[in-house]
Amino acid sequence: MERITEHPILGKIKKGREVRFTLDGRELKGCEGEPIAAALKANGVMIHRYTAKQHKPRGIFCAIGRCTDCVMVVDGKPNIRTCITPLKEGMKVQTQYGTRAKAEVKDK
Amino acid sequence: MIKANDRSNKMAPFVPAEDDDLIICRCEEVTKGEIRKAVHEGMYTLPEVRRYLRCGMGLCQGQTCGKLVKGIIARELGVKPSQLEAATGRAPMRPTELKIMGSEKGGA
Amino acid sequence: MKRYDLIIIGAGPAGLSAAIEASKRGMSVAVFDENARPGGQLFKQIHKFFGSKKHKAKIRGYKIGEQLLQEASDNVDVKLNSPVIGIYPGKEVVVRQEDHIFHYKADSIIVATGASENMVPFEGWTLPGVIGAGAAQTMMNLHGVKPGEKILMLGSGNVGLVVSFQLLQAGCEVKALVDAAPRIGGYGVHAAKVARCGVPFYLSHTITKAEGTDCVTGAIISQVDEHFKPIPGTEEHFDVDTICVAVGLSPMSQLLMMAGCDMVDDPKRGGQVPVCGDYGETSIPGIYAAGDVSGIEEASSAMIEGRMAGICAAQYLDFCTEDEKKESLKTLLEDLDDLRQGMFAPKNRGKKIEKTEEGIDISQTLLTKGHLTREEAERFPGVIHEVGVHPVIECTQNIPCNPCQDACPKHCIQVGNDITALPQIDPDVQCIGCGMCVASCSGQAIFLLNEDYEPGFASVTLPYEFLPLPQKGSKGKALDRAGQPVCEAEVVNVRTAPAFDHTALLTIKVPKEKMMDARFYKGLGCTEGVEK
Amino acid sequence: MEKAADVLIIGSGIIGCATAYYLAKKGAAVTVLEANDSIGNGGSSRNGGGVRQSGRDPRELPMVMWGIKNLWPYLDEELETNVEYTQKGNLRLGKTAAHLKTLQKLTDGAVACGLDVRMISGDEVRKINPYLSNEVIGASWCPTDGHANPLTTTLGYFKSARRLGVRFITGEPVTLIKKEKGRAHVVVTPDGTFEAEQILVAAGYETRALTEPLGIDIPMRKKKSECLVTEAEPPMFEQMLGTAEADFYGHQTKHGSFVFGGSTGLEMFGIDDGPAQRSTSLSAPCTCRGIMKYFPALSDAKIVRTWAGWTDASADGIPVIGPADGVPGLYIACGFTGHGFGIGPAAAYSIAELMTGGTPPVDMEPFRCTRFKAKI
Repeated sequence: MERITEHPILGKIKKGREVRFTLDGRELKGCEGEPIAAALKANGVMIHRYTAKQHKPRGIFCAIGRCTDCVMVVDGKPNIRTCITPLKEGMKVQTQYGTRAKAEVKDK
Repeated sequence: MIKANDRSNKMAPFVPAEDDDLIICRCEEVTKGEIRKAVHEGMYTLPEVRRYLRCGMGLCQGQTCGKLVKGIIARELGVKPSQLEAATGRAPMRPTELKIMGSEKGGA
Repeated sequence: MKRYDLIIIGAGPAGLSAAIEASKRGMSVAVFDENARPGGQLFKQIHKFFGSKKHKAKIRGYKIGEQLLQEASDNVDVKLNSPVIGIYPGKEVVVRQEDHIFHYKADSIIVATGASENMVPFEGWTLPGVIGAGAAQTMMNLHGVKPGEKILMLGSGNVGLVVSFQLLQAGCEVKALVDAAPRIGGYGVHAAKVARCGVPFYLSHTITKAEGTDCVTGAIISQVDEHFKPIPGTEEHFDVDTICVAVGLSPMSQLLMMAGCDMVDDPKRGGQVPVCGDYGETSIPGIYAAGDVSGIEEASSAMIEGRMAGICAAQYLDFCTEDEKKESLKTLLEDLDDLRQGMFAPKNRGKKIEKTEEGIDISQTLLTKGHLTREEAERFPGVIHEVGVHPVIECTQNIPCNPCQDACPKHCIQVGNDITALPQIDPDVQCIGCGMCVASCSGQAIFLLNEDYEPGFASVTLPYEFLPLPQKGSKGKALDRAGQPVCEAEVVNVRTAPAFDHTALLTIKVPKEKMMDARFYKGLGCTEGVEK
Repeated sequence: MEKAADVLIIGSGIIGCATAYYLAKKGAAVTVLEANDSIGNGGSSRNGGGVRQSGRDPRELPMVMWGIKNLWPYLDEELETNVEYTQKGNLRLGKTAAHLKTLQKLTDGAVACGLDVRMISGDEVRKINPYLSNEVIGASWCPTDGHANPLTTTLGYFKSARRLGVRFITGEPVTLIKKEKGRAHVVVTPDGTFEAEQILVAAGYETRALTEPLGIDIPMRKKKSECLVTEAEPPMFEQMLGTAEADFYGHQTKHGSFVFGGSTGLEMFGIDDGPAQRSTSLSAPCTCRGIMKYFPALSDAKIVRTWAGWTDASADGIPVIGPADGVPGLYIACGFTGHGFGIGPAAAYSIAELMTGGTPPVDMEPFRCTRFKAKI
């Protein structure tokens, strides 16, 4: 729904093949090689993490790997900048709470 | 650099402001009020405020908040932001995993 | 340890240009860039550039990027996904590549790391949905994902204006463009493109709150007083899911600081910059800075600065003679100087300019609402009335740009040697209505009027860069410069051509008395942009 | 321009700030002059944060032990600052028999001074810190050691001293100390002169150039030390760590980040880049490899910052603290040799006692500036 299929200047947007990945155990689809953040956005996901001190939600902010706001737990590793990390088939993406994934959230 | 260097200078007393709760450093969740208060406690330079409050010391290393913090300090001191020393540029410019940093190629 | 004559950090317009010049002169050059693709910000720039032919004017940014890459590909080693970790003593550059760090040494270094976006804090600014304007560009123009559906844009500089237009092109709704300044900061022509799509401009306004718990669900803006303080009681709510922040750029100069270059905080150049000579020479011999990292300007300037730094590095290491360097730099400096003229020149930053160089009063409506009024338009030299078809050029500020002059096969448009001059129309030359000028104008400020299209009717030909493209014969509304419907309109011609480069030419028929109002077209039952 | 004070302190590191604080508490009028634009910009804001007794020279043990017992636990309250003091012990790790021998020797010396420190086995080490690799075969364990945040500690002393009326002037490099009627009395800066009854030089290596013209030369040299810090990680362990080989030392901060320092072995031969204190390209990778040998679990932790600082390495490895013998009115505190942070509060407290005619809590004799003698 959020994807641009045809653009007046850029024409058809070239994307990688469709792959599946999970967010907190929920299966989602994205395009291979696009940033994880783009795939999440295309799936309508806004919240990437909750902060350590105030437990406030954060999402995409700079989209070029500088602000580090969009970090998540990816394949078990925390603080991964999702805006510059390419999506791969079968990736396990988890919302980050402070410095880690929520213990209760079980990934499939 | 500024010659607002006599730290015993009497500054107007700290007056709480409506927007003191605003987050300035997004990574370390440091507020505007905390920064203003630190200046009133004698922290007149960007390095001191950073060291005292950790603002700009998080994952992004102040890439987003550096200019904002400088502006707040300058306003409290009544000087121009350009008169204040900037934060030092330090390696690594992007967060780098220990195992990667420890794996040198082409080294001496 | 691998050694190069020259290491360039950043493969954007400045870095690639520097690499081209240096390698041309026989230097071994490596370019490191942290991104997955080269070109820096060029690949997000889908609008046509300003300037003159030598500045690659009227070519879209991403195509300039492709051209640069083409030019660089033969001799330059561009290493992508390679963030530079630091510059150490002895011109040592440490780079992360895949899962290792590599030590490189160079006899000269050009830092062309560009800029990062400024931010402004307000209540709720950490909510998901508040994003940088650059982030919006990255999402939609590189990754093909809409940053949001309903957007509030903060900032009326060129970035805010250009990105607003791009958001519209991507099919998003831009609900408002807000800036605390009393006047629009960017080019009037960029503002006018956005305004005629119906985006309201709120100057002297600031955002006071981003609403929402988990993500942005709305925004509140307030009018500000002369001290930029919100005036109570002036709050206005907008139903938006995304707030885009475009409040300027700062040089990304940390590497130069780390290298030990003398730095200065220069607000006119956007912040912390190296102390530099005319050609980017820093305080450390053999280390140069080029592009936004040495002062925020347009990409066109960055390309020239890059070339200059590349030539200087070549001469520094004796890959070319002092005379050759002087010769090349002279031309480049002139090219750069051309771009640094006009009312938006770096030297005029912050100045309030009331009249054009020609002595014409600048439109106040343009500066506050983003568009000219019909009456104001009439006083500019590009706006004329003639029998039959003729161009109307609503170019009212001195900006460095002249493609319209070259575009007309009949040479009926003149800008002259000073490329910031306002274009004039030669009334003695008969316009053939080819539309080349309309498509060539990077500001989309040229329209063709046929004042005698049919009895009682005139036709207006306008540039159109949205999907779906209206069909010939379809009917809708003509919109005025503020995006308000003025009359019924029928599309009587739709022209596309490779030479127009994705700018379609829409000719609409409107009642003659509305020909000086109708500047945009909206089909029935669909909004501008991508069909939802 | 003559500016008078009871005491002038040159240097605003932890020693300068803390001495100013303790002197002001006793009612002295104190002025602190700092050459840099920022307070505590030298080693005090660049060290690894160890507050440790084990591994130290027996001569300085009584002082640091007194500080850990009497000052550190109360600093948060005293300075109204979160200094993040954590007293959860220090593990000094060994991987070879030679390491264990080194550690045993240090331990024996410390035990003789009354410190609770003992040698433990590899398994015992991993009971205390389960993340350590099996390469570790033993360690010295001192449960009363710990770590703190050097940045907030130094600035906390500054803040509190300032609140008590101490005058701090930054960007004020001292060029000369002058005697008047046989006493050190006047301090000269490019901006003017300052007068005081007593002068304390606590300027790290730069102390040497200031006291030498008065006939006091402290044998020491500048040695670069480098550190790094990671992103915040979930809490893993609370101890301070070091190694027999000194290939790394560090701890996890309350914030979650890990601060580690290390040595390449080339420190004594680096280029003197003056006040720039630039990192070298070799240090961080070397420290990373050091860390990973002991903590494989940290290999994915991301480093966010590296930095360097000068230490003032004295000829015999312990500081000079006390009166400048033969120059009335002049006091010296320098040569802390890279381990001045943990001992800093106690050292400052002791100097403040000395300068106000009180009795320092420990014997100050080992720190006299006249102790350096030729070996034959």
